[in-house]
Amino acid sequence: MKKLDRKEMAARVARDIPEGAYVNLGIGLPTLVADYLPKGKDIFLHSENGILGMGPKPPEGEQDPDLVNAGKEPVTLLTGGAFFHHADAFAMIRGRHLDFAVLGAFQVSVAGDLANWHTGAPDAIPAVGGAMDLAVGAKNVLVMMEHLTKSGESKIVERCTYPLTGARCVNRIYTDLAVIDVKPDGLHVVDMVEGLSFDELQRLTGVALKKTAIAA
Amino acid sequence: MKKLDRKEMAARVARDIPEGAYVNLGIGLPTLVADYLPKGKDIFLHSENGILGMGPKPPEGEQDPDLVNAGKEPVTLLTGGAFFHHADAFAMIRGRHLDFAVLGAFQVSVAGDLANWHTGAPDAIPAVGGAMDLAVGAKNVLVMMEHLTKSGESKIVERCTYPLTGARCVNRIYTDLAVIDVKPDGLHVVDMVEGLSFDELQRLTGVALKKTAIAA
Amino acid sequence: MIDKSVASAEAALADVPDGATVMIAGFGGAGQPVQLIEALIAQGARELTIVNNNAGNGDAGLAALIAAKRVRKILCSFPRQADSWHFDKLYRAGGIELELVPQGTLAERIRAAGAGIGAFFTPTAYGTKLAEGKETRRIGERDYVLEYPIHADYALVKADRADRWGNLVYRKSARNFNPIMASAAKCTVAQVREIVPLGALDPEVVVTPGIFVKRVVKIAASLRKAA
Amino acid sequence: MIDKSVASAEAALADVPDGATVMIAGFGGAGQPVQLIEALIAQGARELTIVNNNAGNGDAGLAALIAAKRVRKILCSFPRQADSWHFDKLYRAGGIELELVPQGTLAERIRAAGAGIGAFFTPTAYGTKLAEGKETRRIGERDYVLEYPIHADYALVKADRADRWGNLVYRKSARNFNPIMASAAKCTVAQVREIVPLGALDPEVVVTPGIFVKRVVKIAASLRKAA
Repeated sequence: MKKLDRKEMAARVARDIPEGAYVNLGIGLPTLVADYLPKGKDIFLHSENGILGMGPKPPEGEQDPDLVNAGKEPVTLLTGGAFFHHADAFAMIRGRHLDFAVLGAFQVSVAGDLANWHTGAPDAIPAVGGAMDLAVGAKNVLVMMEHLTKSGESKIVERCTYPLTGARCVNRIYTDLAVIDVKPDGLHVVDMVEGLSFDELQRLTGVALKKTAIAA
Repeated sequence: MKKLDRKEMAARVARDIPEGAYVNLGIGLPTLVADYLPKGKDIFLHSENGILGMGPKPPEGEQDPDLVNAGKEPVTLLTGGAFFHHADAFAMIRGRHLDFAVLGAFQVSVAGDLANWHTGAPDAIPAVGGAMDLAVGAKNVLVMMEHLTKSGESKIVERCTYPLTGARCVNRIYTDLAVIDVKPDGLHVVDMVEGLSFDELQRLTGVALKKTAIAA
Repeated sequence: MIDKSVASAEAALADVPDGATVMIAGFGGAGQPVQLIEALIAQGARELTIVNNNAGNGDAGLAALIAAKRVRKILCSFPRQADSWHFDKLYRAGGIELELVPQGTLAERIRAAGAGIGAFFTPTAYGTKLAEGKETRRIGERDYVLEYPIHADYALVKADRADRWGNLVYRKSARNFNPIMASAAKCTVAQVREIVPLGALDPEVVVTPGIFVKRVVKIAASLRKAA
Repeated sequence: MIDKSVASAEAALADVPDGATVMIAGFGGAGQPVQLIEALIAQGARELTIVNNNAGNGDAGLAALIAAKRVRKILCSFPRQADSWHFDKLYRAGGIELELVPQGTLAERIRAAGAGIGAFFTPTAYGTKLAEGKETRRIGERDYVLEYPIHADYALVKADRADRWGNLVYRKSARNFNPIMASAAKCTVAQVREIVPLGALDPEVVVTPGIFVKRVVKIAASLRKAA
């Protein structure tokens, strides 16, 4: 079994984004997805700070301090993009106009609860940003995360032990081991990395998985 | 006693609008006020359909069907004006950004209740437009109306018999006979037309007036 | 390549079903999608719920849709006008339902639908007949009425220019209800004077970003003049 | 003649009293009114409530205001950053109150203040710690949390250009919180790169109409570079 690295995970998510989709890529790992979206297809990246049609990083020396993404990194605007203010940017999110939000996570529950903003540590200073808005707003919430914590525990859990970002909001989970759909009747494995058996994935995950959705 | 005509009433209202004011002039009689605002002073006219800095009627032949006021009549835009959408136009109203709304009325009560949208007749088709928004939203609601109905009854009343546009919202009443402030302790006459005595105004009005505010 | 342009107003509205809620933008003639309304009349859908500031003028456009008895219910702020005779007649005969909404509340309810707001408290209409039966609340020193969003299946809007991604810009006070209605419908159809190449619209100036627009129809100059 | 321009950032903020609620726009460096923040630091008002997306970065600007213990409370969505050490230290010591608000709810609460909305139901944060103790309601098929507007005494915004009536246009993603904060304060002060003659701003393109702006300060190019 060969785990996907971060780039391979990003490429795997990118494969599922169809042309014409309006997409918000969360800060961190999800941002990588942009690099693997098919060139020449119109996919519209949205940023919470008022950008639709966000383009790639500018070349060194061409950064514009007035043109940054939600992670405050320099970006560009595609031909055909548009700027708007923060309330309008979140109206797009909350009003269910985004087809996909791709978010990182600490934990996802079998019910699709998402925990990605707070470890729950008593001394941690909380910060939420736009995560809660994206979790409830996007038509499809895709989570990208490593399957296991550093200590080997499954991040897919029966119930989240970390504080929730949103309840019953995750539609699909992309990990370094598998792609899993969250449905009302449970977790359906869509595909797995080469060399990984369903039984092994089930053993590592800890919560019940279904294999009916795996392509033959 | 000489009653003010409609133009004189409009000129009287215009005298009270200071430079720098943001003002919405209601459909009908209040629209006339625009003609009497001092030239050369910056007064900002707002229109519900998304205009700030509205200018006078265009000359014949220069009307633009895309540039109309809330009464759907052709207008112009002053240099320095701006366009915006309907929700933003009413955000300005409801959010208390307008200094003055000048509205027509069927009746105003001693408490400042305004009735100007519906006669209450059972067969009337109701229509409200932006009147209720202006009544609650503007910092100062100025009413312009004839003092008496055609049958000689006072339009300033103890309690409105017509359906309300807004409760306790009127600040000042301009009629063809007098200017009257609506205050928590009652109605204060500010000025009267030449040749009209306070006692005669009191007799015509029917509800208690105070004369302490009349300039010597 | 995404190209939201559609060949004709008829094609753009072919799938409107009976019973649909349709927003029609414009304020008087300004920003009114005349050719889309005509296409909706030709299309034949019945039992429509219409959202517009008015209830039709004269004999054309929305008035003709009403006269053809295709409208079950209308939400508007100002139905009664000198030339709203088709609505007046049908309303008095009990043939059309009216939900009268103050203009600012109408705009805000439409905006709320587009923005995913479940309900909001507005001071407008508190203490009046139009708040009767509605939930009210004192917040701070003002009294408010609870109002709900107005969602639509279709929004018919008129813009000046569009590009193939559906970005729209308007002209002067023809903007009015167009941008908010565009945001509040599942399927927004825009009629435009001109479809310009991608990049011809300044990104600072786009009023309705393409995310809100499904279909764009260019109306030929000859048709525009005829209307 | 109305001319909202003011000679300096210091003059524009001279009347900020202790205890004021001050919105500071910007998202990172983009659209951040740096010179106004510096003037606020110099001005000396204490016990401020600050509304910003973050809680200061590095040692300058909002971070310096916090370090000087001039901020009693901050409302923001993302206080914790790699370089938010002044806030972090003061917060852990109990020296500053934090109201953490999801970013979209923060934006909508600011917009609601400007738009005269008394409260609104948003789906964001339902079922999370940030909704604890708040009123909730199921409307249709979604669950919502009731949120209230955030009003301010002052808003410090940064625009690209202004005219003497206070009309503002922004540049690219530097727009962000600026237009909504401008609408939500009793006194909005805008720092701008340039003050242009009346009429130089296209009326279709004005993002913040002058009705929302009380004072405009042009920041000299030399100062802008130094910041």
